[in-house]
Amino acid sequence: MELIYTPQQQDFRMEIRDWLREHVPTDKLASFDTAEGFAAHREWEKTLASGNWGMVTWPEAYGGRGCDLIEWLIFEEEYYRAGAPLRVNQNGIFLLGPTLMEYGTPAQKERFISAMASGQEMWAQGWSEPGAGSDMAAIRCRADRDGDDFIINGQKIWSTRAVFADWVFGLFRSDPSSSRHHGLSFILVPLNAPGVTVRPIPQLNGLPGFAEIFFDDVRVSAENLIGGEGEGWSIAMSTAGFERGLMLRSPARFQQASKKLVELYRERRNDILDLSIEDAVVKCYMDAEAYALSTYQTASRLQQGAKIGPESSCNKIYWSELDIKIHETALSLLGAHAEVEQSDAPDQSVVSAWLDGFLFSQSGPIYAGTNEIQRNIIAERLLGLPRR
Amino acid sequence: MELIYTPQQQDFRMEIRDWLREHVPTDKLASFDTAEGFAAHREWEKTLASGNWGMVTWPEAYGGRGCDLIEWLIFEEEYYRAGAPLRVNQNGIFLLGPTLMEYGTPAQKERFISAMASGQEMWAQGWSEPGAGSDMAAIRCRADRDGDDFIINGQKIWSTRAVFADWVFGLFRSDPSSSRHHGLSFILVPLNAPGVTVRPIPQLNGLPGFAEIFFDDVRVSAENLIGGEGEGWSIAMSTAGFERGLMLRSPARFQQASKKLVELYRERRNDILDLSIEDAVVKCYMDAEAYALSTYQTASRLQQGAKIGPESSCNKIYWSELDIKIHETALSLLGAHAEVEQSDAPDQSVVSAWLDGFLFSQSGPIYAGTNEIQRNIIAERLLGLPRR
Amino acid sequence: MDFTFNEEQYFFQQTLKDFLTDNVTPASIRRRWDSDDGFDQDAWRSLCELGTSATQIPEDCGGLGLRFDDIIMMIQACGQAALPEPLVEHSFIAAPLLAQLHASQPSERVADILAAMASGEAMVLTASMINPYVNFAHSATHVLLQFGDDLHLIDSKDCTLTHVTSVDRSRRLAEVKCQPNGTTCLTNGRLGSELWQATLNRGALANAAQLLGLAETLVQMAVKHASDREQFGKPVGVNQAVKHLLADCAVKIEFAKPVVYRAAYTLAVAPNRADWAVSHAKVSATEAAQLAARHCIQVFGAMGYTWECDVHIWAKRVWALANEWGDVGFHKNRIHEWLVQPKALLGPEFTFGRRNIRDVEHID
Amino acid sequence: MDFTFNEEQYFFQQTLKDFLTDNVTPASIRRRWDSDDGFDQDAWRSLCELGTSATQIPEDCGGLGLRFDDIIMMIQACGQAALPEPLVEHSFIAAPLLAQLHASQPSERVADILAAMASGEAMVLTASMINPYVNFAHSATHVLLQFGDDLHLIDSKDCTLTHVTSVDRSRRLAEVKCQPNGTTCLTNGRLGSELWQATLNRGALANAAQLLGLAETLVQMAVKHASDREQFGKPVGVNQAVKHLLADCAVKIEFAKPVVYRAAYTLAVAPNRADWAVSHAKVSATEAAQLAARHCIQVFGAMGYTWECDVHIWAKRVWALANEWGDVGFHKNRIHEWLVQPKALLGPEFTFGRRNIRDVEHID
Repeated sequence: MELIYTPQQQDFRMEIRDWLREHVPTDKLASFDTAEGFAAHREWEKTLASGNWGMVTWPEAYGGRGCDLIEWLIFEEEYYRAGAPLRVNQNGIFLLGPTLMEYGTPAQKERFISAMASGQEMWAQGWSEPGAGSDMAAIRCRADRDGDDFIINGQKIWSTRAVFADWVFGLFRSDPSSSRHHGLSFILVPLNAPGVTVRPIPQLNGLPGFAEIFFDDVRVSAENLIGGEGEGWSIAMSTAGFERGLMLRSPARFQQASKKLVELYRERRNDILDLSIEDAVVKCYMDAEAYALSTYQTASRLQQGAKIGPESSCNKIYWSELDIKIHETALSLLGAHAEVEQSDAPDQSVVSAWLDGFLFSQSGPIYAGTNEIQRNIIAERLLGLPRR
Repeated sequence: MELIYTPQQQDFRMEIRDWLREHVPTDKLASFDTAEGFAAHREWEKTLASGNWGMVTWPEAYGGRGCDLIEWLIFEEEYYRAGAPLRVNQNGIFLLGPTLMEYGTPAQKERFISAMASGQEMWAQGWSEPGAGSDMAAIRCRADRDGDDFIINGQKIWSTRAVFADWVFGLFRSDPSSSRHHGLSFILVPLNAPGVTVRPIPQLNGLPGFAEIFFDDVRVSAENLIGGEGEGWSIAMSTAGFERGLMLRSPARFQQASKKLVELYRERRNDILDLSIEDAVVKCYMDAEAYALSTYQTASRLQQGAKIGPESSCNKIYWSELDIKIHETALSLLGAHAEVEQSDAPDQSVVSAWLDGFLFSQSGPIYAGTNEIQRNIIAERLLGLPRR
Repeated sequence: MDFTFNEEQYFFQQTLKDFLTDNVTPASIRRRWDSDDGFDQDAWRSLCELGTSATQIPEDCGGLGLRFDDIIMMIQACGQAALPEPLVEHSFIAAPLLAQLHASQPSERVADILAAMASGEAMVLTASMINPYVNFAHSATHVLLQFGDDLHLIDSKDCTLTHVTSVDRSRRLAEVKCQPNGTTCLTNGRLGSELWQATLNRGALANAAQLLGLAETLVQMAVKHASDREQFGKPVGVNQAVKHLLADCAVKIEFAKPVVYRAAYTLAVAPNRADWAVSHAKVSATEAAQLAARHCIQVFGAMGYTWECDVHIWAKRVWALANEWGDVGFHKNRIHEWLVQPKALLGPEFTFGRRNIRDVEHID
Repeated sequence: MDFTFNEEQYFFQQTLKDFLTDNVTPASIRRRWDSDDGFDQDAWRSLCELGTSATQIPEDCGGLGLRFDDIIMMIQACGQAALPEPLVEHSFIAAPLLAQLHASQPSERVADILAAMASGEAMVLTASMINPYVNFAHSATHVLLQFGDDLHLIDSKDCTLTHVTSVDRSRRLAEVKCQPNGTTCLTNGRLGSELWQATLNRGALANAAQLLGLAETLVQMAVKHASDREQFGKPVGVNQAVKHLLADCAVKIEFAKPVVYRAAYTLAVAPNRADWAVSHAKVSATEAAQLAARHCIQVFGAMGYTWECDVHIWAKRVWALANEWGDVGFHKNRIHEWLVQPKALLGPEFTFGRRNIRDVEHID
């Protein structure tokens, strides 16, 4: 155990810090759930890529820097410290990217990873279907083999970023006689293909953060099949592991939010506040730090060859509840002003950011497997309680 | 709605207050889970009965005063205000008493209720069996009909007060071919009958608050059968309704405890305390009062002819969690002294009382149907969610 | 001692509830969101015709002269329906403020405005210093303005409004600026102070009752969804985790109700001694409603996070009303201040206050 | 940057764990409860022979000279087993206090007592002003007494003990009174103050690590019970409610672990800058253990409430250790005081402190 960065790691931090200081846009970009904001965030991805900061853990050949996980954490810390824009391509870089790295052919890696890292192609995910939310194996969307192509028919829902993205990845039933998690294939589909219709679904804040995608005889090349036909389930599970696991919500995000919460608290602590507010502020700061420490521990273990296990379900519960707690506490501090989404007041951007963050935090315990499902997983796989 | 006591109710309050002032023992009695304490509490029951205060809601013919539920609440308020001893015969007066009142024959009422109200006979309850805790219908203890008698064989467990009590009431399987909640009978058994063995079970504080009871060819008269043979389940459910419902934990108990908590807090609030303590103290006081208000509301409704429904499950959860919260908060206020059970310190009796109350509070979410089971009942019967 | 409502009180509630069920649907609320002023004139007119605006107005001014505990369940019904129009603000906050003034210091001017409020001719809202914004100020004919202890009645055309956007699209908030002067002043000093104190309590309790109603509807919606929606071949509501999420809400709601009703009674019979009861109600109802919003969204899953699903109509109202007329911190602090006073009368015998107990030794 | 333990550290833990599993069973703990002094001499001797008492003692005094992060998992193992003997107090609190003194101000007297501690010949306990009682003072040969900033080494036969009964029968508490004087004083002033500050932190962290271990065993016991015990024809553990009770404990434990380990590292490398890390550890581990105690009793049902069931051996230890070496309030307040300082270095880049960051502009 040595909880100190090496000189190389410290140099690396300073390199990012300097680069971000020069490149992070001074004005906050519009939400990437608007057309304008999406375009601005796409530009930002390209800027990041121009400095080879698109995805630092990837090999240099794919536009990365071959960093290890500790360096990735340092990158994230500096990224949030700098207030840099959210990553519009997180479906690509955090979910599909690692999947391709593990299961993609050299040609697929060449084709897709570079375009992802360079900010050229933005990705949506296509897991859920109407009637199959938490029950991901109940997939009915079909991909029928036709020579070197698949013909896709059906519907996906809750597809994040699909409104403005270029591609979607997801699971499709390639064996029509199969059921549940058998006979599924992991396929990449361009959203501009003939037969694809995207219907935006506005979320709590009114912006179309996800969409329904309708596939009507959509023809895609079998070159877009990841792994073998019918192997989609296990590949998707590994992707979902990434999602729940280390990379989806880097601790720096919550540390930065809890730092801002402490600052807000310092400003307002002489007002009449909820009697529980001191406790809540302390708890939020502690918990954000605990999440960071836990991630460093996991990263250290993985660097020594360990694998992520069911403890990743603990992560999902922890950060999603922490995120709600941080934002609830901030709204308590804002009192009667907390409900205001827009106004001409000088500090409105602070209020709006907390309110929007609060709305977004509501989705945390739901997506990427509800927290109820995570608790089942923890009880059964981590603790060993009987399934039924 | 008129939330003010009538002059008669105010007179009644003053009458109790005066009587209790004269009669409540100045020294705290030893725990009724000791032989000495049980005897002292039995004496106290007799003293209460001598003033016709044994169970004020019962008809005068049975030693009561024919009071309504509001008067009962007033009685309880004064009782806890006076710091009078806990009711050692609560199984009798709060559970069996109302059951006999509804299902007993005139002879049974005559025989048992008066002896109960007069403090002559103390009661234990016999619901659970080994292997049938929350699953009360899995009863195997047999009562085989033999002419005018039943022959009882089997075992009961978690029988509160059974170590020193005179009688036990419970459910027995009178139809050997029956299963689950069919074929059960509600029978009263004297604990001094030949063939009865009582094995004390010490609880968290080391005292035998409950017991196992072994029945080995115990012969009891069929006169001790309450209701019809095989009707035990529905009678017991009604008794359990009383238990969960209005009378088991009168609000005054928690109001008195939360008052003491506020006093402890006032003494210690200049110390370094948990940041959440102010909030917890306020919450405990509010919740105890809310429980009182809810009980007055229910009592008013019942006086107008309504019946207790599944909302009694809400009560059970509410008071048991409140009780834990009150005592946890008190222990927080006591800090490093909280763990001391005995010492020669002058304020030790205060510490001991909080500690013992804390230990006892641990049982609240478990007995009379665990809080998990109560939540199922609320979800299914009060809210109407599907059973399976 | 009787803690039940009478038939008449239930009848008032049911009449309003029936009207709201038929007329204020999620679809009609969304139509208001898309309109400029967010206000449905027809609904407002019907609500006034129903007599709701007259309930708190004295009989000699053309009203029904009901007590606050008579109408508390009507406010709850407004919450259940998530009614956008400021009926609560007009009928149950502004009207009793003027009625209380009229009782202490009768005047023709106040009698006239009360009569106009009863008929719906005037729409009066309250600008208390505890709230930074007034909801639907642009639809009002008059504003009752707090200025220190002063109470001013100001024609709305003399007000300057600065609009802000609430997270709850049903609410149309504005900062209200105007020039109070001698002619606009209705009263001041000790009476003014008392009136505003009672108004803060009525406002807080009115929000508490609405929050209770909002919570009830949220749980109902979640129960219906969990009974209908299937996952893994069964309704999601068979899962114990889902059951317990909603059972926890039910417990909070059940125990917030009597607290809200007790506060309504206290406001009716002893408006100057209602602080504790009202703050208790606001805290309990807010916590119940916030839990219901959270758990209801959770039960709905991804759908609960969408604009299309009606859950957020209720959830956002919860988040907004929680902080109006004093947030939870304000109200908890009032209770805390009282509890730490050595002269506070605590204990089981004081549930309904000292006037019920003859031999109180301490005087507060 | 490496947040893992090495093989040697795992080996130390495993060795102790194996010994405790074989020798400190619930039955043997109950035998101690029934004995006068509550102390198992054989177990103590074996633990010393195992080298546990020597781990924190400098090599030049016959010890192993290990760091606090080397032995933190051994303390956790003591918690897992609910070990009654004061191994933690002797080996991991008193010994490093003297070792730290010896490093700053070497003396033969301290070297001798350290050597005697390593061999188990002496048993030394700490009487810090933050704790009202000393556990197992009657079994000690010496007591390290805090008197202001002074550090005194006092022969136990010069101490007067007033015994009190703990809720946890494994603990044998006494108030310790004695007359410190010039000859008993080992050091004072600034060094004394630093030593006691570091000792408070070691004590708090040692309790945190034990609480973590206690929590782990409680959850294991509950899992086993829920898997074995049948109700309604199925193991009770198939119920989602039971699963989620225990899953919530697991989450708390998983996230308390790295916090405890980080604090151990900080105490090892920068004992004077460890307040924040230690307080964080004490709060997190206490909350995890208290939840585990509550939920474990709940899962056991009525059995969990009995003296016969072993759950309370662990649960009562949790309730006792929670308040020793500073209760949750003390530690939360330390964190709060730090957070409100404008110069506190907050934010993601400061997880491991400022010495890791080159361009810190503020100085604390």
